[in-house]
Amino acid sequence: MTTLTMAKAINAGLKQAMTDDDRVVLMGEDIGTLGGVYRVTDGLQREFGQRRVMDTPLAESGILGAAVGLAYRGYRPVCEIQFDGFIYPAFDQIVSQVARMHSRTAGNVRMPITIRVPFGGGIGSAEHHSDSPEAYFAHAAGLRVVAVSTPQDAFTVIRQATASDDPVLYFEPKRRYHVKGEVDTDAALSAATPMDRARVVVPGTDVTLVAYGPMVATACDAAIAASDEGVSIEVVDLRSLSPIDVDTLVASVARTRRLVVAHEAAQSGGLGAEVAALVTERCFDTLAHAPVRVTGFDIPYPVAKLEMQHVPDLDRILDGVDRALGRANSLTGVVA
Amino acid sequence: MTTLTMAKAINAGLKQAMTDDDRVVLMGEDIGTLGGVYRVTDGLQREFGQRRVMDTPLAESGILGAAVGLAYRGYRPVCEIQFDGFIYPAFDQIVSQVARMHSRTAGNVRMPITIRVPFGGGIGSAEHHSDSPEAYFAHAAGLRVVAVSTPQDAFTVIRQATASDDPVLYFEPKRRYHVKGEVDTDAALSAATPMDRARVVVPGTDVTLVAYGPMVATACDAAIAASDEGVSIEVVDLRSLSPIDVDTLVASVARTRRLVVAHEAAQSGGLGAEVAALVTERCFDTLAHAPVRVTGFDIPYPVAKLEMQHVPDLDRILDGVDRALGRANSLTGVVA
Amino acid sequence: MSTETVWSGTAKERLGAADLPEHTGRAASDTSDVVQLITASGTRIDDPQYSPWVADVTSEQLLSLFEDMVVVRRIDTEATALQRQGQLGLWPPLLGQEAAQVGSARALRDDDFVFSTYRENAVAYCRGVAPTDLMRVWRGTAASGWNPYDVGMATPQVIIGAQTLHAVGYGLGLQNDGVDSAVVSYFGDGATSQGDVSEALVFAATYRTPVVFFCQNNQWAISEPVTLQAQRAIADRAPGFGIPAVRVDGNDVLGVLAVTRVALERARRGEGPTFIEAVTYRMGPHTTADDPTRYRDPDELTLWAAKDPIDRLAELLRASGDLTSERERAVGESADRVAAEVRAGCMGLADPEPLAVFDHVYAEPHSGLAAQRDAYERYLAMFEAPAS
Amino acid sequence: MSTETVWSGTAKERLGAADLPEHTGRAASDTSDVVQLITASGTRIDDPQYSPWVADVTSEQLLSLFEDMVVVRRIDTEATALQRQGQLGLWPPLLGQEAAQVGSARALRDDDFVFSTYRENAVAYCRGVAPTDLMRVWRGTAASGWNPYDVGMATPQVIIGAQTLHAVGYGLGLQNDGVDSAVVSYFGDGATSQGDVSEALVFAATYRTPVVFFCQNNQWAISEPVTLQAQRAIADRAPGFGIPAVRVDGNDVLGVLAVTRVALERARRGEGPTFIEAVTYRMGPHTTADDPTRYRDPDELTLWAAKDPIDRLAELLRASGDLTSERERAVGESADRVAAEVRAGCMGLADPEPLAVFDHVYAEPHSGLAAQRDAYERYLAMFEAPAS
Ligand SMILES: Cc1ncc(C[n+]2csc(CCOP(=O)(O)OP(=O)(O)O)c2C)c(N)n1
Ligand SMILES: Cc1ncc(C[n+]2csc(CCOP(=O)(O)OP(=O)(O)O)c2C)c(N)n1
Ligand SMILES: [Mg+2]
Ligand SMILES: [Mg+2]
Repeated sequence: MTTLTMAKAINAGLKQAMTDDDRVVLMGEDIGTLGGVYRVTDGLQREFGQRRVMDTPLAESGILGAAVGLAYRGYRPVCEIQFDGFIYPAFDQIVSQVARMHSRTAGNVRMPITIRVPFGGGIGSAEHHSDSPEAYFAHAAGLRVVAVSTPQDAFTVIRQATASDDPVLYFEPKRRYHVKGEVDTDAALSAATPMDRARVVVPGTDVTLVAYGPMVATACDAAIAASDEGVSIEVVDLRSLSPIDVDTLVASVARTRRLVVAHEAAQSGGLGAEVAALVTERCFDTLAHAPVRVTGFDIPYPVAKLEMQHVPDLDRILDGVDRALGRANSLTGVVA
Repeated sequence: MTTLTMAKAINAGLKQAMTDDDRVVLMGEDIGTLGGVYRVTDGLQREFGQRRVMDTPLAESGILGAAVGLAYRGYRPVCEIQFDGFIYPAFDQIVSQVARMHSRTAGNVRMPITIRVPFGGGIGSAEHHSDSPEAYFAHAAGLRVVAVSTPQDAFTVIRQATASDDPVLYFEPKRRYHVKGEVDTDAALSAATPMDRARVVVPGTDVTLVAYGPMVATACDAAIAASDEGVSIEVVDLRSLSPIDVDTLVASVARTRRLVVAHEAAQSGGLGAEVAALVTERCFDTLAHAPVRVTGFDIPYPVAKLEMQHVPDLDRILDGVDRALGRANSLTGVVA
Repeated sequence: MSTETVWSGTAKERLGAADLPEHTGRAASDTSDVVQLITASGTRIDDPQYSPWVADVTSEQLLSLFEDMVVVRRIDTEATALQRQGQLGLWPPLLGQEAAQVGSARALRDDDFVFSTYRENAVAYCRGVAPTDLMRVWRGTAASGWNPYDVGMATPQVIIGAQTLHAVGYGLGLQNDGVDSAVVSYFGDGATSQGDVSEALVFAATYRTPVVFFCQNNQWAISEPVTLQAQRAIADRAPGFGIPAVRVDGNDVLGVLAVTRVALERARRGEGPTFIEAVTYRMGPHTTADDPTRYRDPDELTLWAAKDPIDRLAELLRASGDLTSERERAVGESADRVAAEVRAGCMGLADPEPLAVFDHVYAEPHSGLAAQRDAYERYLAMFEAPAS
Repeated sequence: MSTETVWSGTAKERLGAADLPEHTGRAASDTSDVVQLITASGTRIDDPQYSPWVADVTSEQLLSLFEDMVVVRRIDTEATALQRQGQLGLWPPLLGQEAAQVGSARALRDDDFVFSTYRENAVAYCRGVAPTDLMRVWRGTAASGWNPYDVGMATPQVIIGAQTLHAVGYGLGLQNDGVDSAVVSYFGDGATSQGDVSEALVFAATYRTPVVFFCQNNQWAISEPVTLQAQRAIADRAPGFGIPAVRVDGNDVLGVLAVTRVALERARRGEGPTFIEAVTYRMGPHTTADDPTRYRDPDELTLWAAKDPIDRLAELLRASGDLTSERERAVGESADRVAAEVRAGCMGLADPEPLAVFDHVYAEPHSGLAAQRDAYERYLAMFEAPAS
C-alpha cells in the first residue's frame, strides 16, 4: 500500500501497463516532455522513449485516427485528450471508426484503444475545460465507458482498460487529481473487481444514491450528512457507464426502494435518464418513489463564478434525497 | 392542399423560407446542380442562384464552421448533411460552436442555423447511411432538435426551423421521403403548431405510444393492428426531441397510465430513456406499469440483410405494448 | 472603436504598389508535369527519371497487367448488372480507373498494407480478395468482405478521408516493428477537402511514416467537379506539409507502377511519405444510384474515352505483337470466368442469421448487449413455437 | 494473396535510379524570405515590394504604434500579476507578440472583422475593447468580454482552429453583402495541424473569400515546438491550397503592418484570401498555469529577447529623435493609467447572479430549461426564507 494522488495513481497504472505489455503506447498533446498538463504521464517518455510515449501534432482526430491504424497493426494505444471539451474533433474517428471496427471486420480487427479524458468541472477553468461528455459515448455501441473516483480505482481500471480488447473511454475526474488515497500497486489484476461492475461504496438502507467520477466523493459526503439526520444512504459508484451494471443497482434498490442518481452532465439525455429508465424497468413494483435525478442543468458549462450553481453539491443531492424520500424538499415546499 | 412527397414538401418549405427571407442560404455537398442525392433541394439553385444555394467542398466541419461565420454576419444558413453518418466530422462545430455561440456572447450573436439530416434506416443502405444520431444532439444544450414524420409537418417545421433564432437539428426520415401526403402550403405559419410541441396523432385510451420520425408511421400501423385486438393505443408524435414536450406526454399518460416509447436509435442513452425518465418523474403514481422501450439494439446499424431485425417493426412494438399492458409477451412468456 | 482611420484610409491610393508575390502552385489544368510512360494512343515514351523503375517489366508482365485491367473491368460490369437486376443494393463502379488501381496495387509486396475507399475493387482484386468476397458488402450480407490480415488490405472505408489517418497509424506501427513494409492509402479528389486528410499529411510528415498517399483524382466527387475542392493541382498540397508529391497519368498503368515503386522504395528506406496524384476519370456514375447526366457534360466523357487505360495498353501490346488475337481471347475468357464466379458467388451468399446482429460488437462479453440478445432470442422464439 | 513477387522483388536493385524530385517547400529554419522593414537592432531597411505600403506612415504614427505596444505589454504584465494574486483564474500572456498583433490590428478598418484566439489581447485592445472587458472571461464572470458587433471582433476562441472557418463564413457573408470589408483570422502555429484550419483554407480558396489568415508562429504550442506540427515553413502550406502566402518578421511592427495592408487590399479587391505567417516568439509561459522551464532551453529565450519588438522600435525612434525621454515618460504614464484601469476594472467586476446560468442558452423560450430554472429558483429560495 502506498499513498498516491489520483494523477500519480494513473501514472503508476500506465507505467505498469507499459511494463506488462510492450504493445501499449501513449499518444497525445504535451504528454511527453511536459508529462501532460496534469502531469499524468510525467516521466513516462523518459522511461519508455519517444516511440512509446508520443507527443502528437495538435489534432485530436489525427490522434484517434492514427490510434486506429496502430491498433490495426496490433498495438494498444492509450490516447490522452487534453481536456474533455477537446474530444469533439475526434468524435467521428471515435464513434465511426474506433467503436465499429471490430464489428465491421467480423471480429478480425481489434481496437484495444484507451481514450483518457480528464473531465468535469469544479476547478474554475475556462470554457471547454469542464465538460462532461460521457453520455455521448455511452450511447455509441462498440465502446466501453468507465469513470474512476479514487486513486485505487484509477490505478486498477487504467490497467484493465489497456488490457481490454475493446475500446475504452476512461474518464478522469480532474478535480480529484490531487486528492490522495491508499493504493495497493501489488495486488493481482485478476483479483480486482472487473471494470464493468458498479460498487456499493457506502452501504445504506433508505435510499440508493448512484454517482460516478467526481460526484462519488460528494455522494459519500451526502451519506455522512444524511446519517446525522437519521437517513441511511447507500452510495453506489457506477464506475462503468457502458455497460451499466444493472444487477448491482437492482440489488441495491431492492433494499432501499428509492433511487437518486447524480452527475455533473446536463440532465436531458444524460446517464441519469438511462439509469432511471433501467432501474424503473426492473424495479417498478419495488420502487416507492420515482427515481430522482440531481444533475447539471441543460446549459453549456457556466463561467467559473457560476459553476457551483451548476455542479450538484451536497445540498442539492440531499434535496434530491428528500424528494426520493417524500420529505420536505425544494419542489414540494415544507411538507411532502 | 396539394399532394406532395415528403422530399418535395421539404423542397417547397425551403423555397418558401428563401422567398420570405433573403438571408436564408443553403449549403451542402451536391445540393446545387444535382439538387441533393435525395433531390430535396432540386431546382433551388436554378431559382435562387449559386450564392444562396452553395455546393460546398467535401468537408462537414467546414460546412458547419462556415455556417457559424455566416450566422455571425446575419445570415440564416440551412446546412444539408448528406447522410446521418456523415454528421460526426462536424460534431465539434455543432456542439462547441453552433450550440454555444449565443450563450457565449450573452445573446449578442445569434445562430439561426438549420441542420438538415436525412436519418434512420430501412432502405438497405451501406454502412454509415442509416444512423439515428439524434440523441447526441438532444443532450447538447443550446440546440433544438426536431424530427418530422409527415409531408405536412416537414413543410411547416422546416419553415419554423429556418425562422427560429436558435440552431435547429432537423431530422428527415429518409425512408419516408417518397411517401405522399396532403400539404397545405398556404396556411399561415403563425397558425401552425409550434415546432417544440408533441402531437397526439391517434387518440386512444389503453396505452400511450410515443414515436418520432420514421417510427410514427409504424406506430400508427400498430395502433390499427392493436385495435383489432381491442387495445386502444394513443400514438403521440414527439416531433420535438429537445425540448421534449413533457406536458403533452403527461396529459396522455394521465389518461392511459401506460407508456411505450419507440425509436430506431440504440436503446442505451437514447431518447427513450429520457422520455421514460421524464414521464416517470411526473406520473409515477399514475403509471400502472414501468415505461417500455422498443428500440434499436446497442449495436452499430447492421448490414442490409439484417436491418429489419434492428429497426423496430409493428410486431416488436405490439410486443412492447403487450408488456406495458401486462399481457402475454416475449419476456413473460404466455401469461403475465 | 479606437482604430484610427489613418491606418486604413489611404488603401486605395496604394493600389499602384506591388502585390504579394504569386503563390507557387500550378494550375490544376496544367498537366505538363504529369508523368506518363504510355501515351493515350498507346506509344511507349521514355522518361529519364521514371522509365528505369519499370525497365525490368517484361512483356509477359505487361500482358498480365492488361489481363488484370480487363478482368477488373469485367467484374465491374458484372456487378453493375447484378445491381440493376436487384441482386446488389449498390455498386460503385471503377470504370476508367483500372490503370490507377492495378498499376499501384501491383507495385506492392504481400507484407505491405492497404487502406482504401469503397471504389478500390481492382486493388482488392490484386491483393487477392476472392471475387465473391467483393460482393458481400454490397449485397448486404456482411459489413466487410474479407479478413484484412488475410490479404493485407483493410475493410474499405465509407467515411471520406478517415482511412488516410489509419494508414499513418499503421505506418507508425511498421516503424516500431522495425520492418520495411509500407502502407498505401487510397482516396479521391473530393476527400482532399476533409480535415482528416490534411491531418494525415501532418502526422505522416512529422513522423516520416512509410505511407504512400495515393489520390485518384477522377475529376468528380459525386456531382462536384474537382475545381470545387482544389484551386491548384491536388499534388501541390503535399509539399507544403513537407511531403514530396508527384502527378502521374492515372490511365497509364506503367507510369502508375513506376511512381508507386519509387514511393514505396522511399517508404522502405525510411525516407517517409510520398503523395501521388493519379490523374484519371470516373467514366461511370458515382454509384449505381447516381445519374451523372444531371451534372456532367457528355463531351467530357468522350474526351476521356479517348484516353482509356485498357485501350492504350492493348494498342501498345498489339503493336509489339505481344497481344495476339489468341491471347486476347484467352484474356476475355479468363475475365468471363471471373465474372461468372462473381455472379454465382453473389447469388450464393447466404443471408446471415437474425441473432448475428449481436455478433462482434464487442471483443469481450458485454452484459448490456447480452441482455438485449437474450430478450430478442426469446422474442424470435415466440414466432417459432405457437403459444401453447 | 495473388500479388506476384515479380512486381516487387527487384526493388533493392533499383536503388541506383533517381528518386522523386524533391518537394518545393522551404525548410522552416530558412528565414531568407521573411519580410522585414525594421531590423532587430532598430534599423529601418528598404524592401522594394513592401516599403511602399508603409511609406505614408508618419513618425507620429510610428510613435503611436510604439505606445500601443508598450500599453499592451503593460496590460499583460498587470493581468499576469492579477492572476498571481488570485484575482484572475488564468491569463495567456502575449509577451513578445506585441508587434505581430498591433501591426496587423492597426491595418484594419472599423468595418473589418476579427476572429481570434485567447491570446490576441493586443488585437482586442486595438479594436477598442475596454481594458476591463479584457478581464471578464479570465475572472470567470462572463463567457465573453464584449459584444462582438461593438468592436468588430468575435469572442476569442478556445477550440484550436475552429475560428478560421468562422472567418471564412463571415467572409462569404461579406461577399454576399457586396461590401469591401475584410476578415482576419488569428491562430497559432500549433493550430495549423487541426483539420479545421486546412478546411478553412479549402473553403476560402474555393470561394475566394476576403479573409486574411494570420498565423502567429510563436514557435510553441504549449510544450510542443513548431517542428512537431510542420516540417516546412508554415507559410508554405497555403500555396498548395491556392492561397498566396507571405512570411514576415512578426517582431517588426512595420513589416507586419505592410504585409497585412497588402493582404487586406487583395481581399477588398475581390482577389481572395491571403496567408500571413508572422514569425515571432512566445516569451512567456503558455498561460500562467504553465511552466516552460520543463521543456524549453533558456538560451532560446535569450536569443529572442534580442529581437524584442518594442526595443527595436524604441531604438529606431530614439535614433530619429522622435522618441524623446519626455515622450517616453508620457507613454509609460499612459501605460500605467491603462494598467490601473485594468486592475480597478478587474476588482470591480461583480459576480453574476446564480440564476444567470440559465440566461442566453436559447434565443427563444425553451420549456425544458424554463422548468429547470423554475425548480432551481425554488431550491435557492429554500435557503433564503427559513422553513416556516
Ligand atoms: C464524411 C463523408 N461525407 C460525405 C460522404 C458522401 N460521399 C460518398 S462518396 C462522396 C464523394 C467522394 O468523392 P471522391 O473523394 O473524389 O471519391 P470518388 O467517389 O470520386 O472515388 C461523398 C460526398 C461520405 N461518404 N463521407
Ligand atoms: C481542440 C483543442 N485541442 C487542444 C487544446 C488545448 N490547447 C490550448 S492552447 C494549445 C496550444 C496552441 O498552440 P498554438 O496554436 O501555437 O497557439 P499559441 O498558444 O502558441 O498562441 C493547446 C494544445 C484546445 N484548446 N483545443
Ligand atoms: Mg473523385
Ligand atoms: Mg504557438
